[in-house]
Amino acid sequence: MKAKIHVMLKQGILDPQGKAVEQALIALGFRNAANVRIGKYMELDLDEQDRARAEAEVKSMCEQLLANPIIEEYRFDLA
Amino acid sequence: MKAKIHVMLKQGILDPQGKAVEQALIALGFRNAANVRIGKYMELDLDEQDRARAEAEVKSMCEQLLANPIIEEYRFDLA
Amino acid sequence: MNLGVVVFPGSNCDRDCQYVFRDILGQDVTMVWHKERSVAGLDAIVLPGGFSYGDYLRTGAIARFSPVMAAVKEFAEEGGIVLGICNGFQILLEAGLLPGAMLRNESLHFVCRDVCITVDNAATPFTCLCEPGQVLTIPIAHADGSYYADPVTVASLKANAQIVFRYCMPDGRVTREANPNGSLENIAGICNAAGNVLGMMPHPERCAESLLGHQDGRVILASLVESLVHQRLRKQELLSQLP
Amino acid sequence: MPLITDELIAQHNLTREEYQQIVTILGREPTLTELGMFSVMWSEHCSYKSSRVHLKKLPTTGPRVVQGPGENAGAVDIGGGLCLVFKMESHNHPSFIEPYQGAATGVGGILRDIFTMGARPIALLDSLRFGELHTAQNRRLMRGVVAGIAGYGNCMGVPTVGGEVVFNDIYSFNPLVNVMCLGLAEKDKLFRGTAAGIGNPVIYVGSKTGRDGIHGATMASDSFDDEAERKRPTVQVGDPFQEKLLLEACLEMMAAGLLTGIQDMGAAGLTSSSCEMASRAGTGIELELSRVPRREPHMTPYEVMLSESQERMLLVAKAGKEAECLAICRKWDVDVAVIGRVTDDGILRVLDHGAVVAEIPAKALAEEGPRYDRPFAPPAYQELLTNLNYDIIPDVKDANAALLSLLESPTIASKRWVYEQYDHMVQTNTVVRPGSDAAVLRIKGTDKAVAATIDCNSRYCLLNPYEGARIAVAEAARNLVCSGAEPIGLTDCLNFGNPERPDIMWQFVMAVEGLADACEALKIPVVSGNVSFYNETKGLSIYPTPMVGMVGLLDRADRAMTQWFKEEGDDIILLGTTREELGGSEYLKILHNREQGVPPFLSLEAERALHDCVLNLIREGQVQSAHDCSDGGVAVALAESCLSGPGRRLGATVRLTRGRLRKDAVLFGESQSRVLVSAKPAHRRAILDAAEAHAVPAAVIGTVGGDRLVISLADERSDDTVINLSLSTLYDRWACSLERLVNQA
Ligand SMILES: Nc1ncnc2c1ncn2[C@@H]1O[C@H](COP(=O)(O)OP(=O)(O)O)[C@@H](O)[C@H]1O
Ligand SMILES: [Mg+2]
Repeated sequence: MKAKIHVMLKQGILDPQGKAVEQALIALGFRNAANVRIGKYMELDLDEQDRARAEAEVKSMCEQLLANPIIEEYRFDLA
Repeated sequence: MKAKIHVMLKQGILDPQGKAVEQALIALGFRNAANVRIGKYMELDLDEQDRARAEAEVKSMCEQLLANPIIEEYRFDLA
Repeated sequence: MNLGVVVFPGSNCDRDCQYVFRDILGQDVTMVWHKERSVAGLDAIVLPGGFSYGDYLRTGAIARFSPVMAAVKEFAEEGGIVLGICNGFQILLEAGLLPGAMLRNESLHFVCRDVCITVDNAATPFTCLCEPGQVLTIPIAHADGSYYADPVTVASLKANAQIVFRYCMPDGRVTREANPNGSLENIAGICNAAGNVLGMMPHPERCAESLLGHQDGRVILASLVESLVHQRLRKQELLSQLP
Repeated sequence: MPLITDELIAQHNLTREEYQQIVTILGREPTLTELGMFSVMWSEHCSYKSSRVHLKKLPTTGPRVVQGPGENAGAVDIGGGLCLVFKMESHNHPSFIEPYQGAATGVGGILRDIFTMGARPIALLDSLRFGELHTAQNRRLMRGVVAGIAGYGNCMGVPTVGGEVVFNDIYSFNPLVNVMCLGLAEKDKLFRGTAAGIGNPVIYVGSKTGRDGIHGATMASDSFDDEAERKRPTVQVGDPFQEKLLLEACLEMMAAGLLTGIQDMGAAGLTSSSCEMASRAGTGIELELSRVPRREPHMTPYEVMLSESQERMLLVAKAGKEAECLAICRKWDVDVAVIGRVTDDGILRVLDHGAVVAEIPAKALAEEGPRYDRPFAPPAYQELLTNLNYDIIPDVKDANAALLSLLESPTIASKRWVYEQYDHMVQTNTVVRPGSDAAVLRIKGTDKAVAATIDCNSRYCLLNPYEGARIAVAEAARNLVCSGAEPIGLTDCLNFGNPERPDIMWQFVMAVEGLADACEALKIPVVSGNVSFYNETKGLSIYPTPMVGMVGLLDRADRAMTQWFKEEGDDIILLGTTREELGGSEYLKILHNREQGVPPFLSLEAERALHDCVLNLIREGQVQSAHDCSDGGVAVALAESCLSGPGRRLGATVRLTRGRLRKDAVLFGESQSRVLVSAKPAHRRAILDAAEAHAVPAAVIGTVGGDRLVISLADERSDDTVINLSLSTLYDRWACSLERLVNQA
């Protein structure tokens, strides 16, 4: 199975990257861009057929390593 | 409209971050994880109703700023 | 000579470059704010190290859109001498003034230490006082210094002798062990096809005085100044030959 | 208007009595916003309520002192119209919760304390304490903290030139992250955090305000427990790029003469900056919160006043200069807003769309908080710690193995893995880089240089907090002296457990007295500092850790000295006396798993004599290297002098006289006031004479050269070679150990 994981800063937490990119976009003339937020995207292959087990495993990966639960939130799809 | 943009290193370009995460996952006991790849995920709001125009605009953002075509590829969805 | 040092928001080696050219090499230095649109009156331009725009997104990605960069591009196209150090190199890549791109260091860490580089091309305006193959000890300080270009580009860099500096062992051997960041072909610095634009990851301005340990960087900076003197003489000569 | 309940008071970490004091000051019940403001300002972190009575003992004056404690940072005169501004701060709790951001924002905070004074930051140092690297959690903490310091400092273009990293499991659940910053300013252009000039505009500059770190100050005044989880959302994210712009904008406004006062918004944010500025000037401030730039919608006055969003400054401009301030801020793309003005009534008055939400005498908030002279008494276990019967500890058999074990123990091993992640050369002043006894930075435009170091052996402080603190001062000064610098000023960061416990308070009181006595004797003024209490988790306190940051001055930068051997054939000379002192040593911990005994004896007179002697030798160009003997004793100091140089490594052949002492004490004991120097043989006579003139014991113990370290021990009967190791073996253990430990799977 393939897991596709998105990790974003939680709402309300300062996103300096997003802010800098937003300003750059506006300076470039993309004046109708707003609320830019930047996160991480990860893909990985999982050698596991059982969907429920795969789900549990990816959840555990996110919580232990891929996301920092203190400032980030994550979501993932399996395919 | 909301644009959701994924930027990944091109296939064939070494992704040391992906490799490091993969090794860390395996060390944590996730032995069936493989081919970890890490990219960027960006979201932004676009004050634009016309889908075609929005698409052209986001494409142009990606090509000018958000991705570096020498090393990265991008895709995006509008919603 | 009048050298322009561009100050981007987040530049942090701008004053170091000013100091070395002005106080150590005795040249005039003009600090050029990134919002300026002209570089008129400058003999050469230095893009200094640092974290322009925080290096958020990608190193050099946002700085390349600073108003001054259009003028820098024009200056370079007319043969003006442009030196990009570290973040300056990354900006030159993003701006397309030099080919290729910069990736994260293989170690994923920022690395600050002395390395050795060999002068592969001693016939550029930046290396004219070096011997071919000379080994220089010089500091690096970056997190994104792994140079990448596609094979075609790399072949043409080699064919045109555009690879100016490569990481090497103290005895000059170019080995994998000598490579501090995973850079292709151990590339530490490249120039454009015309030879007037150089980007390099190591910091020559940090080792131009014996007080700071060693002064191998000085030969690079002095080469640049020497080249400007020659360029001016040549111009005067050409002018005098005009009817 | 919410009723102030007992529960609400407890949630704000205020006692019943403290609350009564608030009611008395106001003459009424506080509003919720006021309660929040009092709670942060009267927290241990901001009010120093448990420490203030003791800190008074520290000597804070001296001919070079330009600014002592009480401002954002201290300053000492270095001549030529210049002064060195410096301070150290802790960010322990945030770094445990989120190591990268916690450490990064710690760097951001101390940088602001320095440029607030009108000084351009020229260097950072960091002193770190972690649990041993055998757990994944400790490795993760260390990686995160180091990356966070690097991420922030490197981006700011301020070199991180020195520091300390010490490992002990006592820090596993409460690591220490202390960061010191040095800045340079013209002496008569120092800025202070005062709100002077009635009617002057109060201006907010920097990042927008979000709901970050609300209650960060009270968190730093509370121990960890299982509720740490609940407190997590208070973590702040740093934006070093924003801070760099803020730095440049502030320095430009100062240089243009637009400001009368300035203060960073650190702990307790807008509340502390406004009330402290008003209080220092004896004025009042009126703020209109609707003008504060915000990142999030629907923030209450309570949240705006208590937010600890990073990268913000509060300025008081000269009347009529608003427009110029605004223009400079716009040039640097930093947010700016005039949010209030200075008043004459001594009141901090907070309005929200014109309605008063808080009205408190500024002095009451900033200075009239509770003061406690808390009870203190030595703990019952203290005697168990110091009583150690050496008869049950066999003398060393295999000194080669013992030396290698010490060299690869992470506390002694090379810290290259750490400092190579820090840009330590930016600003092109770093004459002596990390890896020697102290960092040395030249001062451009002069012949001078300054040196800086941080030191503290917390095991000594556990065994005897008074002696441990004295040794910390002596060792820091010795490190400066070995670099050729005369010590001129000190900052401290006092990391302790819960001050409400008499045993912890006893450690604190003893340590402060030790600092005071040592500073007095060595004539080094304390000009700034910080106290971090409540460093305990589930009742387990850290070792008392009074970190000492010290700065020194060299008249000539080109006379800066380093610790490594320079030339084959040089004499090796040991200055000072070796006693049989193994108590609290790294050797006992690593080889015998004991953290016990009496810390080494320290005579401050002997220490001063040593400093005078070594400084003289260095100034007269008579020595080629100088290295302080500390953790691991003479054997480790010798190995470090062989291995740590940037060029070719040089071996040594050494003969130590043993007398009646144990072998391990001679090799690895940590007797104080000792320095290892190397010198050309031609200077031998002069050095020995100088030592005698200063009443410093001196012995030529060997010669530099070869590719081995060979040490023999001699007594009346025998002369045995006890250590004989190749430099490559030594180097591998010492140089690569930390990296191996951090990266183990
Ligand atoms: N242990 C100490 N020794 C000397 N001075 C101290 C000590 N602790 C705090 N101070 C001084 O008290 C003042 C308040 O410190 P602090 O609250 O840490 O400053 P800030 O508000 O910048 O965080 C500072 O001037 C500081 O130098
Ligand atoms: Mg402060």
